[in-house]
Amino acid sequence: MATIVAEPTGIPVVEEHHEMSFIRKYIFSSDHKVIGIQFLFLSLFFLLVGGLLAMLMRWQLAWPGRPMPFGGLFPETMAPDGIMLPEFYISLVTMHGTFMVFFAIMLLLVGVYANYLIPLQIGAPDMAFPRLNMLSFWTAVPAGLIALASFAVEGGAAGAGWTSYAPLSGMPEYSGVSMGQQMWIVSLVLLGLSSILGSTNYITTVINMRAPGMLWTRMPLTVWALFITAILGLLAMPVLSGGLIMLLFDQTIGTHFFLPETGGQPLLWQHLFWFFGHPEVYILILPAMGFVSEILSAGSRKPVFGYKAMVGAIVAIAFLGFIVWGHHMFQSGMNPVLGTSFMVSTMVIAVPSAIKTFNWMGTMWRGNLHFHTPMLFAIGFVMLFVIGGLSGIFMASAPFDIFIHDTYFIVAHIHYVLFGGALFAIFAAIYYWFPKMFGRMMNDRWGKIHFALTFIFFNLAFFPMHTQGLAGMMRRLYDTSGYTHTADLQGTHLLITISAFALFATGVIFAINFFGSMFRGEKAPPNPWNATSLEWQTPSPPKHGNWEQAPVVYHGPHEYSHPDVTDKDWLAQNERPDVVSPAGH
Amino acid sequence: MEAHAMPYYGGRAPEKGLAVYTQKVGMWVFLCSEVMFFTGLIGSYIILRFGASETWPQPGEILNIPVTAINTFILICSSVTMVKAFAASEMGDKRGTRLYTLATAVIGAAFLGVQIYEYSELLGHGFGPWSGLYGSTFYTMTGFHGFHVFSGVVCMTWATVKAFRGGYDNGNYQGLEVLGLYWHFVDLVWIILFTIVYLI
Amino acid sequence: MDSTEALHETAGAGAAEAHASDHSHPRYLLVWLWLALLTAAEVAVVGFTALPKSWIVIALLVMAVWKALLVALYFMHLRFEPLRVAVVAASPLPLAVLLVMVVLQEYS
Amino acid sequence: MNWSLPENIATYGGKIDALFWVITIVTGIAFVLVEVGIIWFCVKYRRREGHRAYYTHGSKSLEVLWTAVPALALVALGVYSASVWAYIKGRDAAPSESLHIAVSAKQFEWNVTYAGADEVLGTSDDFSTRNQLHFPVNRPILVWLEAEDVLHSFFIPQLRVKQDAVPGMTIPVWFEATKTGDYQIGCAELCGLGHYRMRARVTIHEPAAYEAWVGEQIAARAASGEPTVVAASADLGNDVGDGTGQHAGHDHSAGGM
Ligand code: HEA
Ligand code: HEA
Ligand code: CUA
Ligand SMILES: [Cu+2]
Repeated sequence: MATIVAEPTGIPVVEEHHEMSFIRKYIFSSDHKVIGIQFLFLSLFFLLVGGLLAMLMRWQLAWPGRPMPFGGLFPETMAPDGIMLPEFYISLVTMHGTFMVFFAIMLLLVGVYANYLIPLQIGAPDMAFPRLNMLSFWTAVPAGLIALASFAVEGGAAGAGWTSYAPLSGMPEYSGVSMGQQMWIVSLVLLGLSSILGSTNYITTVINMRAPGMLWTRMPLTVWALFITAILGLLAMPVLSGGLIMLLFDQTIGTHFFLPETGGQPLLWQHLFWFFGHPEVYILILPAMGFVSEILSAGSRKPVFGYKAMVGAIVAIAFLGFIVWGHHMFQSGMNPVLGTSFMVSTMVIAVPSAIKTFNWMGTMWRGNLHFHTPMLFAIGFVMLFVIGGLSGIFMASAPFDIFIHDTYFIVAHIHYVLFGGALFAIFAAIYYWFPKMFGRMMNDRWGKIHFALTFIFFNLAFFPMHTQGLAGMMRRLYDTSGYTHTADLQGTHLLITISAFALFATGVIFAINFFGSMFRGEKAPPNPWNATSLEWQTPSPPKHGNWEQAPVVYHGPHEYSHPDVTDKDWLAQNERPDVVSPAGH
Repeated sequence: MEAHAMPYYGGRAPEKGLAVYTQKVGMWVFLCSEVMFFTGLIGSYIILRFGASETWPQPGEILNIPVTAINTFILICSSVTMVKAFAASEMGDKRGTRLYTLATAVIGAAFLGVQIYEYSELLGHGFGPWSGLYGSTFYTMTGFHGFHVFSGVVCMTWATVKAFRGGYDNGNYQGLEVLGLYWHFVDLVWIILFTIVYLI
Repeated sequence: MDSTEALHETAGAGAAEAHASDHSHPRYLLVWLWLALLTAAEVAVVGFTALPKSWIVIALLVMAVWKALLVALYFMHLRFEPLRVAVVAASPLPLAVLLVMVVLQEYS
Repeated sequence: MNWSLPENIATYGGKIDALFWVITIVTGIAFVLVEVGIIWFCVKYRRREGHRAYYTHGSKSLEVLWTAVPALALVALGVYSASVWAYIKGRDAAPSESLHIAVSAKQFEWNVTYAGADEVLGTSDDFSTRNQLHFPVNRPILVWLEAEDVLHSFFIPQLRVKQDAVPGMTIPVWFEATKTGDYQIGCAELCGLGHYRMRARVTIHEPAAYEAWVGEQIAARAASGEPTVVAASADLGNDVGDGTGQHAGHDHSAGGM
């Protein structure tokens, strides 16, 4: 290849659009960037809610039966005299899982970044169906509000775990919760609808709206990950919706799908739930893996190691993700022969994750590592996801799962993959794309402090849960001190709780940095990280319609340190390999 | 209808994708998710029925096969008028477009009418969703299918109005084609339901 | 709305669209006839034959799939679309079969 | 802090614990490799002025290597686990000379039915206890597990046994203790607000002591003319109920789904 002279194309000359009303522009907007930012605020709010619920749980676990600070604010039905009731604890666990999985992490990964990044990274002016996109956001809002409101109704919020196993979830007589359980279902049906509409949009957009030259093999790994994630959502979500509707009917109109009295099958609910649920946990990690690949590559100033293998691994994880759901049911009374086959497929699914892990290391190898905040969080992601993934191997082994199923070992796994994994990648992504979204940089020093403290307190809070699990401590226990084999673990609980409070405090640091930078941050250049993908070749923030003149793509997505480019260490995807003729205006 | 087509790209076509227009891709993608939704419901029916096969009622014992057979025929007819409406629009036959869209909406509504009649008869005989697994699965599956037909009828009514205002004239057939995909899919689901719920 | 206009339009060049059918639509009425006949045959098999149950079930399933294919291939034009569209359309079916077949193993 | 598994008193516990150590070693190697590698790279390749990263898109041979090695390790782990799984939870895994006991879980208690002197469940000399499980050491025990209302899970950590109890199903679970003593059954599946306190006492007797205990129970029952229900001692916080805990004939298969 001849020497490449950089000639950026596609930075639009901005023409002022006629004024839109505030409502059309920021509330009922159909611009994918606005919708992405709306999702960002919504999901951070639910992250905060989920975090607050976790703090209440941790209080009870460390000091069972001791009145909570501000406990007087709670009504008699939750915490008389500030002392938490068992039923309230169960609602907290359930809603903590629900908010975190469905409303915080899923919306952060997919709602925010699929909306914001897909059109920008493939060079499209907007989504394929902008108004459908708006509808998708405005279905997610009431879904979240209904879930939140369920704390206020009689009987309290749902109390059957985020997995809502029947018959406990199907019969108010058993759980003491009726309205709350129904609101939980309605909320998730709405969220499922929102997610299906969104997925339809993302898939169509990626298939049909890529800019000229944006071949499948030139898509940034983020787009690949979001595309495959959308397929998972599209095919898994409706199965949950179907199951939820049957569960709702069991509660309300007297059907008996999951209630054994007249031949219903409790295990059917578990099969339906996990047929959705396992792909769901990959929905919660694949986009994170995409962000991390991209940020690691930019931070290391190197192309992603083994791009094709990375794409193949994403596809393989998605495909295998549909055939492993039974590993959540090893001890459920499922046919043990099925247990064997699910165990083997679960083992196999770790292989593509191994490919990804080693390719990330390959990307860092012989790089020129810039430790800015997004890079730190991305490296943190790899270090912590691996721990969570490896603990998954213990559970994947069905005979050992006999012992650790439904113990804190699982809780440790959940948080290593979802917090250490997904949430770390989300922090990386927020720091990385914040300048594009808001036109200002986030404070890097406070970002690094946030990273360091989060990394430390995260491990202090969740690593000890492995040992609690190995000691046999069960999950979803209001008070763990009553069992002889775990009675001496109260000290560990204390350590965890204090670290969890500190962890929440690091969230506050982040929040201050986030809002502070939005108004006071340093003005961001179009491409602060010297990155290659298309979104960086527009102003920060990009204007309505994204491009004045459509970008044309000439290169792969992560071309850093190309030997033929000598004046800088990156090559934007839309830089022409020569300057024979300037792109026509 | 041709959203964000060529002009935007200043003459250079975007990457080819599925080689059909965007709305059609979107509808097919959406239908994939509908397939999984009905898989959840129909699959549960199959699974529950296998577990209780001795107690399952014989075909025709509770449900009225002749009435439903006629209703099936009605739905098939609506699919024909739907596809005719699309064909008319594509060939520029304005009168045909209008007539066939109207017919589709009306026939679809007729299907719903028969289904409501069927439900009221069954409920009158004390067979409701609370009547064991058979009742639970029957009402849930046919109810959600009916809900899909209902949504279709609403859209078709809107499409009829649009057709009479000339919205599908001059080669502007995509809207009807995409709506048709949905309509035929709902018909297709009914074909499966009719067989496994009523006949087997 | 008047017929001359309609005739005129028929000759018009909407055909420049990349639509494979090139205005030669399949014979929808023939498909309709088949669907009607198959439905009648289904009812007949259940109501008026004394075949063993398993035969009836097989016959019914064959006819249902047949009808479904007619709708998908002709009314939904899958026969005339690029192969990739058909691949997208068929993609959830393996998952659907998998879910049902696996859960049915609970009874074995 | 307690860093490892609790005491093991099950005959097959050794197999499970061995599996634990094997997985710990395999994943431990992967863990060290990755974490040390990352930290080392962070130090070695940190940004240096004027330095340029090495331009590469990957390496076929390396990628094949790090796909194949984990794949082999994982498949081996899968095959190894499968044999242990079949031994413990397989459909006909329970040894034929097992002592049969029926356990029925309900919110929030464990009802246990013993076969009595004839060692056959479903006969007239059956008797029940509440929130206490007695059985002899060194003899395989086959528990027929049921639930009356919602899901529960039968968990005895030291016996390395855990099995969900599902309403509508009767699920066989077997184990064999190698040691006498007092332990606890915990409920490991969320079953409502009392989930955290749904526990029962496990007493593992010498065979002779078990016989004696059974004899006492039968005698007590004969004296009162009623099916005997023995409640756990008050420290479990449960009052004495009236459940008869009679379990009709157990067909020896997991019914339902
Ligand atoms: C983002 C979410 C996420 C991700 C990515 C994963 C990933 C994995 N999970 Fe996890 N899982 C959850 C979220 C997730 N999980 C949640 C929320 C639950 C609990 C649900 C509930 O009950 O509430 C759960 C529960 C759960 C169970 C059920 C446990 C039980 O209830 O008894 C099992 C069992 O097999 C399991 C296994 C795995 C495996 C094998 C992986 C694998 O994909 C991991 C693969 C990764 C690696 C292995 C690391 C990298 C690889 C290498 C460094 C190569 C070398 C490795 C070897 C040679 C071993 N998970
Ligand atoms: C992504 C998922 C996620 C995340 C991030 C967390 C975060 C935390 N979780 Fe969560 N947890 C789950 C998912 C998650 N959890 C799930 C699925 C379950 C299973 C539920 C079930 O069993 O049904 C579970 C269960 C669970 C348990 C087990 C309860 C039991 O079984 O009895 C415990 C116990 O300690 C716990 C604790 C915590 C703590 C202390 C945090 C802390 O990390 C929280 C720290 C606080 C924050 C992360 C918030 C900081 C953010 C801000 C301050 C917002 C900034 C806002 C703006 C800028 C606007 N969790
Ligand atoms: Cu019973 Cu938990
Ligand atoms: Cu899983």
